[in-house]
Amino acid sequence: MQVNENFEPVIVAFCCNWCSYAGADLSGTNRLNYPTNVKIIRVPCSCRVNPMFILRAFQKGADGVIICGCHPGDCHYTSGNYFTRRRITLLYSMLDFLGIERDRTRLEWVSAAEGAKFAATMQQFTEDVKALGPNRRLEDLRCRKQ
Amino acid sequence: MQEAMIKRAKELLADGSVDRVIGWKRGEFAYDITPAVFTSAEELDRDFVCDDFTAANVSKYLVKETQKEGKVLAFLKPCDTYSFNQLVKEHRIDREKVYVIGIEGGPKLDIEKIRAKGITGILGVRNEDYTLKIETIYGTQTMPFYEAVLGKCASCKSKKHVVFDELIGEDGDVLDSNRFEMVEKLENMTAQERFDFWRDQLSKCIRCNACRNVCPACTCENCVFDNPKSGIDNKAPADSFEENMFHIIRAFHVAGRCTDCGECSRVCPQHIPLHLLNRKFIKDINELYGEYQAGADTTSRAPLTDYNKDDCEPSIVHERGVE
Amino acid sequence: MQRIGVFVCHCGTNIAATVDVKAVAEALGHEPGVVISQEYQYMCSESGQELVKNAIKEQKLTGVVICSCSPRMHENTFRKAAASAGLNPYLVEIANIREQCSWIHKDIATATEKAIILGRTAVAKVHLNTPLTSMESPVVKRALVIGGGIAGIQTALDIAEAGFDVDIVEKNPTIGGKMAQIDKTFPTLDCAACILTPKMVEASQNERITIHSFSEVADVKGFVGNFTVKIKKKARFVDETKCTGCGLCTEKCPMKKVPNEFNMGLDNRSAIYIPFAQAVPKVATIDPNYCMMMKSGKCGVCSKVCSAGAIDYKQQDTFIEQQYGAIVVATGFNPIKLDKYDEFAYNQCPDVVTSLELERLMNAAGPNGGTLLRPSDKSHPHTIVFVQCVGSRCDDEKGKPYCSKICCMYTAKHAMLIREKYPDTEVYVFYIDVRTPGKNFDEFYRRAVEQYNVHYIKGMVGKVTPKSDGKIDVQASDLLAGEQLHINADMVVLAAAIEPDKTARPLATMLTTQMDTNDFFTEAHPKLRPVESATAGIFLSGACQGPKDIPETVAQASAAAAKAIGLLCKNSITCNPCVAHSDELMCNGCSSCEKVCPYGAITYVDKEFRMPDRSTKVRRVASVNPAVCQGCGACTVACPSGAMDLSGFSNSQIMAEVDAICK
Amino acid sequence: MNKNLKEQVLRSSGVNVLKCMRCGKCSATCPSYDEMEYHPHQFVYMVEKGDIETLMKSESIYKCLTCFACVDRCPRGVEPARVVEAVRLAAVRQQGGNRLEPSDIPALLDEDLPQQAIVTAMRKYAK
Repeated sequence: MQVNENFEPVIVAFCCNWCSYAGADLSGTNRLNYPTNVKIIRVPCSCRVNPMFILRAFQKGADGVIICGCHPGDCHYTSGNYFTRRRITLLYSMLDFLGIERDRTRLEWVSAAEGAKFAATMQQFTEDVKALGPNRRLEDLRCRKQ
Repeated sequence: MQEAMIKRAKELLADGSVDRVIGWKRGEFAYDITPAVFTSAEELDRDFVCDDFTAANVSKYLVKETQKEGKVLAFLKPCDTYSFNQLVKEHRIDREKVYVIGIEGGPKLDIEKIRAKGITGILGVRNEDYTLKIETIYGTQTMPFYEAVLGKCASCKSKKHVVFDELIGEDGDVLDSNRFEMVEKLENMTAQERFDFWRDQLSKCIRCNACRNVCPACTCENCVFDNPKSGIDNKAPADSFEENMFHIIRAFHVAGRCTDCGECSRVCPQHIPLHLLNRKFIKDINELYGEYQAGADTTSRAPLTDYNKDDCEPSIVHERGVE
Repeated sequence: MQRIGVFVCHCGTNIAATVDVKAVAEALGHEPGVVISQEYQYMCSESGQELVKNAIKEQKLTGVVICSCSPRMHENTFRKAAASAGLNPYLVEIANIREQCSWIHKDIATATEKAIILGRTAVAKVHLNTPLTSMESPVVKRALVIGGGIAGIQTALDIAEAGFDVDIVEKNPTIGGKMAQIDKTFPTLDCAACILTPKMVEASQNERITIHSFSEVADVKGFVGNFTVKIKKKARFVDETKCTGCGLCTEKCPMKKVPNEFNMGLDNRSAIYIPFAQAVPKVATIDPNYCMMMKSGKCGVCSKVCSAGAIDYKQQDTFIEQQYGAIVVATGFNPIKLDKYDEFAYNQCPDVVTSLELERLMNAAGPNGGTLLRPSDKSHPHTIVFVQCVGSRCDDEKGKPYCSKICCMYTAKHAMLIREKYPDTEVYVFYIDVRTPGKNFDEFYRRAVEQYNVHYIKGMVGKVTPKSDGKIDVQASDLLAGEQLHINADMVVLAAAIEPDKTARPLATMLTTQMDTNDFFTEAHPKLRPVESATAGIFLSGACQGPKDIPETVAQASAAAAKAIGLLCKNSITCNPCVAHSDELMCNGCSSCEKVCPYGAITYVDKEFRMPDRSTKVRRVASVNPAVCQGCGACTVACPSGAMDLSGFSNSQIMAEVDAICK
Repeated sequence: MNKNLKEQVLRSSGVNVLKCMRCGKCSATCPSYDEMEYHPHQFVYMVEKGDIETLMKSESIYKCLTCFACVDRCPRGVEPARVVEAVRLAAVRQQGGNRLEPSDIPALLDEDLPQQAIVTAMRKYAK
């Protein structure tokens, strides 16, 4: 695959309102830089993230999807992230089975206090996706940007 | 066995224990068999059939049948009983309205495998001591029975009836099957090879929806692919939707609920091995969350509506994967 | 046709310095459905809000997008503004272009581009927003206070004062907590017991307060206004209702070799015990690990001497369940274990003690009756060395990264008290910094230096070595003099760091509240909501939220009480309308959603449907109780047919956001 | 202040001197304290200031036993001994900076001196 130096991946981050979105806000409050590629979608809980959303993002041309939630045991809704963990593990395993690059998907637990972790995670994830190059395996050609 | 089944069905219809019978009837050709509902002794005598081609899983039809008045007699093969149980668990079938007679299972035959031998103009098929005698318009031909067995029967997981009101014939055991062999083989390929394999297979999809329509786990009142509100509705084959969305979402929707009855691959006119997607989920669930067989009972929690505090993280996909 | 208004905030220069707000407003003005797109200095200001309100009225807006700070900050402000202009508050969406854009990016071009995408995403979502109306849910007029230290007692007293019933759950046999163990309090040097015990008595006598001592919270269900809490009353083997607290059993008990927790293990108690004279409730408790009757079945002395017949060796743990409208957490702190600090010889030498142990050694009710004696040989110490910051301000796994806050002051107090009582004793305090921000605090510290001649030395103790003559060699640096000192000491007192109680972590999980990495409870806002947790109806009192001294703890306890009272005063609270709902026509009744609902908000009903052929069909369908649902959305993903959806975060809304980002 | 030298010392020691909270526990714990002109906490502080040449000229860099007591006990994980070592390396790596020449060794030998000590000394004091 040709490596495009100027490739700027589109990264969709689903963040739960209580921990990870607050963590993202904290990294802003602390002025911790991470790449502009990351765009956050606020969801009440990581368990709101339907696998359909992830596939949809890839189909529409996202190059990486990351889901962030409260640490296991700290879910604002008690158990939401435990369900997330099972669903997403199975989905990621299936995507892997279908030959989709593993580094395009990620799940990370980020608490409201972990602004630094949020920034570092996004930095790393963006780099990983950048290294993979554009998502060609799951996108819908009709959605491709010119 | 067919005679015993017809006899018993007539008895139950006659004494009013059941109002309808669900089984199979012959179509235009001997191998062209379809599930059917019978309401009288005459219909049973005329059309009811149970032979080497009655592979269809009738449990899904009971969703609609039990919404009607009266009681239904259903003949269920061992694999069908799992689907039946799963539907009972999901409140899709009213157990009270069904009288289940467990019958012996396969192996059933795959007409495509017979045709693949170059045999055409088929009129009828007989199994004589595990050699198939195939009557054709060009005369009688033979082939070994096991070479014509359906894929789903070749990797049969269980000969045990998990639910029945009575049995005709013997009950069997859960088998030590080799059903994950192909999944493992794929897992051991490189990502590019897997991608190529699936692109090759899934791009054949013509979106006939047969897999969905036959699947006993796909009994939604309104399928997400037909529902404009779902945001992923799509009725006709379009670009990469089948490869990238349809089959993944369908497999995910039945994950933890699929009993591995194998109907999806049996009915696929394009011969896409769709059951491998379901088996991948089953294998992952067994390995990551403990052995689970959907439909084995009606009370246990499905793996995706359950959790353990020390479940593995999705990063396990990185850790255990090849390449 | 949608008529959407976009309002881009400069937030002074907070946004405008790195995002070209004019370009954002201009670009978003071209998005479909947008009829007005403006920017303004401070959108959250009165005049900024006025701008939004006027636009809603003049332009007949059907949706509003505010590009500003985090929705966690001002979502409510703008929702209220919209409501006052006649627009349903849930037709407002916030694009976070401050915390998630201008503050983290430096390049104006890329930050502006991102801000436009974030704004576009919000516009795409608001297209699909629907008006939502909040439900009301009743409030149970009773509060639970977890922890019976000074924080819990003060909170309970204040809530009871306001006329509400309060239950205190305390894991120890008596309330009182750490303050009961303290001798004197800074900076006034009044006796801790003299000011605490009246409050303990007041709590026990207040008819609105129920004290569950020797009890633990076992389970918490429900939500703000309506928590159901299961309390485990641990078996104390003494019938609380019969015991008069006469103490005869504790005198007669033959097993007297049990380390006394109240005196930090510096002396012993009996197997049946009352922790201290002023304990509340004044009821004996049998320690089954030491009681000979419980261990071998031979003894029964306490049972024989108890005239009230209160002893019950067969007593079992019992559980009670109670509804509460509000919960206040006051689980407090403990000094850390010093096992990992070999250099201070805490485990080798009995004369190296922690500050809390020193409190007991100096207390009149302590092991020495108030005379300060060395634990090893009961001799009078002539040289005492205090070491500050033991385990505090550490960047390693041995200690805690934070300042424990109270040590500087209590050490000054100890030093002063010792010099006052025993003028022949030399007192050295090794400090890194002396931190005394507080009313009359620095004056207090200066008195220790100037009036009492305590030797404050800037530097740290490197090694404590017990010597064969019973003395202790303290090797330390004096950074100002530039020398390494050796002090021949009689006692060493370590100011051990404090940490949250170990029960706090599992409790936080039960309460679904957040904690920081040090296991302190996280407040809803570090500045503006310091006594509330992020979980509605859960309040924080005292050191469970961070290191605090007594006045601060009491202040926070009363603040938490005020917040709890504010909640209990309401007859009902407005529920979050962003809850799940099921489309009956699509629901299969499969029960998947019910299994993942943490609140039991989903039930099933058999419903009759008219079919296209005019026949009717009865089907089992899910029904969500909107007052119970908290809107997590777990059910929406569990639902195979997509019948379950979440208002405010619907499938189509989230997918529209995905599309807008990927466009 | 010599910026290059400071950077060299910081890099070769791998120590973040800014983590120091100036408690002096390193110097309190140091067994060579009285032998040293500059003490462990001063090393950290002076490296932070960039005053490294002074340290390089001082005998103190050869008095550190590299016992790592300061490393073990530093509450902030600063690792002063590594700073001392880095300054010493900067010194011995200069031209003619070797503290010990192989020709010095015979004079230093005595019967009780373990072989390993000689090897260690060579490693520590010469490039």
